[in-house]
Amino acid sequence: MSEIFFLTIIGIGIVLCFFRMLKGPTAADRAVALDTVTTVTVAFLVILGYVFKRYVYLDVSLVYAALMFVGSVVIARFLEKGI
Amino acid sequence: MQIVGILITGIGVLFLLLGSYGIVRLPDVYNRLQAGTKCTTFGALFTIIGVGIMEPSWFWKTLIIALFILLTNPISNHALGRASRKSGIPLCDRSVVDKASEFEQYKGKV
Amino acid sequence: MADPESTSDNKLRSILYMFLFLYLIWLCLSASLHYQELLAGIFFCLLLTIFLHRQYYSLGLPPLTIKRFVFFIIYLVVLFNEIVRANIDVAYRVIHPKMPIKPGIIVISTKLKQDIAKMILANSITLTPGTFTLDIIEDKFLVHWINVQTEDIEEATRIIGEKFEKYLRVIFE
Amino acid sequence: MIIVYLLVLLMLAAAIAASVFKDLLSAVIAACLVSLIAAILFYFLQAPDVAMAEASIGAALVTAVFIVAIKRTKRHEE
Repeated sequence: MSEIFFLTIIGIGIVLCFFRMLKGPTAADRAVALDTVTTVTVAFLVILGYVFKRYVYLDVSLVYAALMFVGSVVIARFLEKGI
Repeated sequence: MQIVGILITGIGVLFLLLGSYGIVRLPDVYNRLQAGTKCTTFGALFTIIGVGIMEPSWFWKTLIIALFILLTNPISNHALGRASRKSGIPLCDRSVVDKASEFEQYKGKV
Repeated sequence: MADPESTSDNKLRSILYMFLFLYLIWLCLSASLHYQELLAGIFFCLLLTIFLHRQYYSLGLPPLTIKRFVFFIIYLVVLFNEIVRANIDVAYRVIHPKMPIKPGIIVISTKLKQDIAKMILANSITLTPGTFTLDIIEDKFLVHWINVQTEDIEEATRIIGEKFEKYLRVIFE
Repeated sequence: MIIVYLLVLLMLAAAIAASVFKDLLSAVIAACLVSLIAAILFYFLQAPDVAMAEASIGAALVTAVFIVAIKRTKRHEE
């Protein structure tokens, strides 16, 4: 029962991040929103794996947590005019 | 054990929501980085460890996920902050002090 | 970096550290104590260590003693305590209707010499909400602070960096 | 179940935003979010292997390739 409650709260958080991504005046604001929404998504996937009761599903969030910062770093390098 | 896990997960979820709310509310890029990538680091850490406590056979793998988040999140935070300073985004008008120009002179001295 | 110690000693130490770190991650990932998994872990960790230890060789890690290990554990506890306490502070600032923030960019200095110690200090400052590191030149850090209490370099160093730096100085020197 | 409809709506919003933005960097960020939501939807449909591939390719690799392409041309669309 409580898992549904948690999932709803995290869903509201994802919607708020999307609002900043659509509105954000500069590209840096949008990149910050992307970085936040990936971290929130990792927590979302772990709770979802607990709802489905499958141990294998944790691998997806493991891959997310290890790889998603690459996108943020590449965008940051481009903003810095370096790549 | 179940109740402790639910409590810790609840604290983490609350901080995730607060971090997302801070993204919408705070005035400029640097303050959004403060709320957005650190309240969420803390919240995700607590959420994942809480799920590990609720299901004790998952504990070690959730520990590894939490370790990865703890290691990679400061790096992307630092990269985004440095990039937005180099690309010339100004501070908001409520700021008190800006010592970035004073910082640049250390580069020549060393 | 000119090293006073003999280089073969340093090389052996970097191999040992990297092997232990990889093997801990393997143990947590497999989460079983069956002998076949343990043997496969030793094999793959040795293979990775032999191919990759050159990048870790230049970090210049100090030798492992009991005192350093105990201080490292204390450092982790202090870091966790700071994260929890300061996170509640930032959450209070976000949900307060008037938003009592006073942001600004300041400079702090450090006495640490090694690159890896400076990296750990910068990441600790970033993880403590309210402050994050923007840039590093030699021994000066550029820090964004959400609630500026002082503009002086020494005063800001005492407030932000000192609580981590006194442990890191014991660990790395 | 309602959360799936919410995610589909968010995915549509991100896809429309990716085609509307004039700043190409923002468009790349929106496209990255589309693949992120797609990974969550695959997860809901009980296909964790597809979700893993979508996560690693769509989020990290495609972003890097698009950024290199923008670097070779211009950032703002006329």
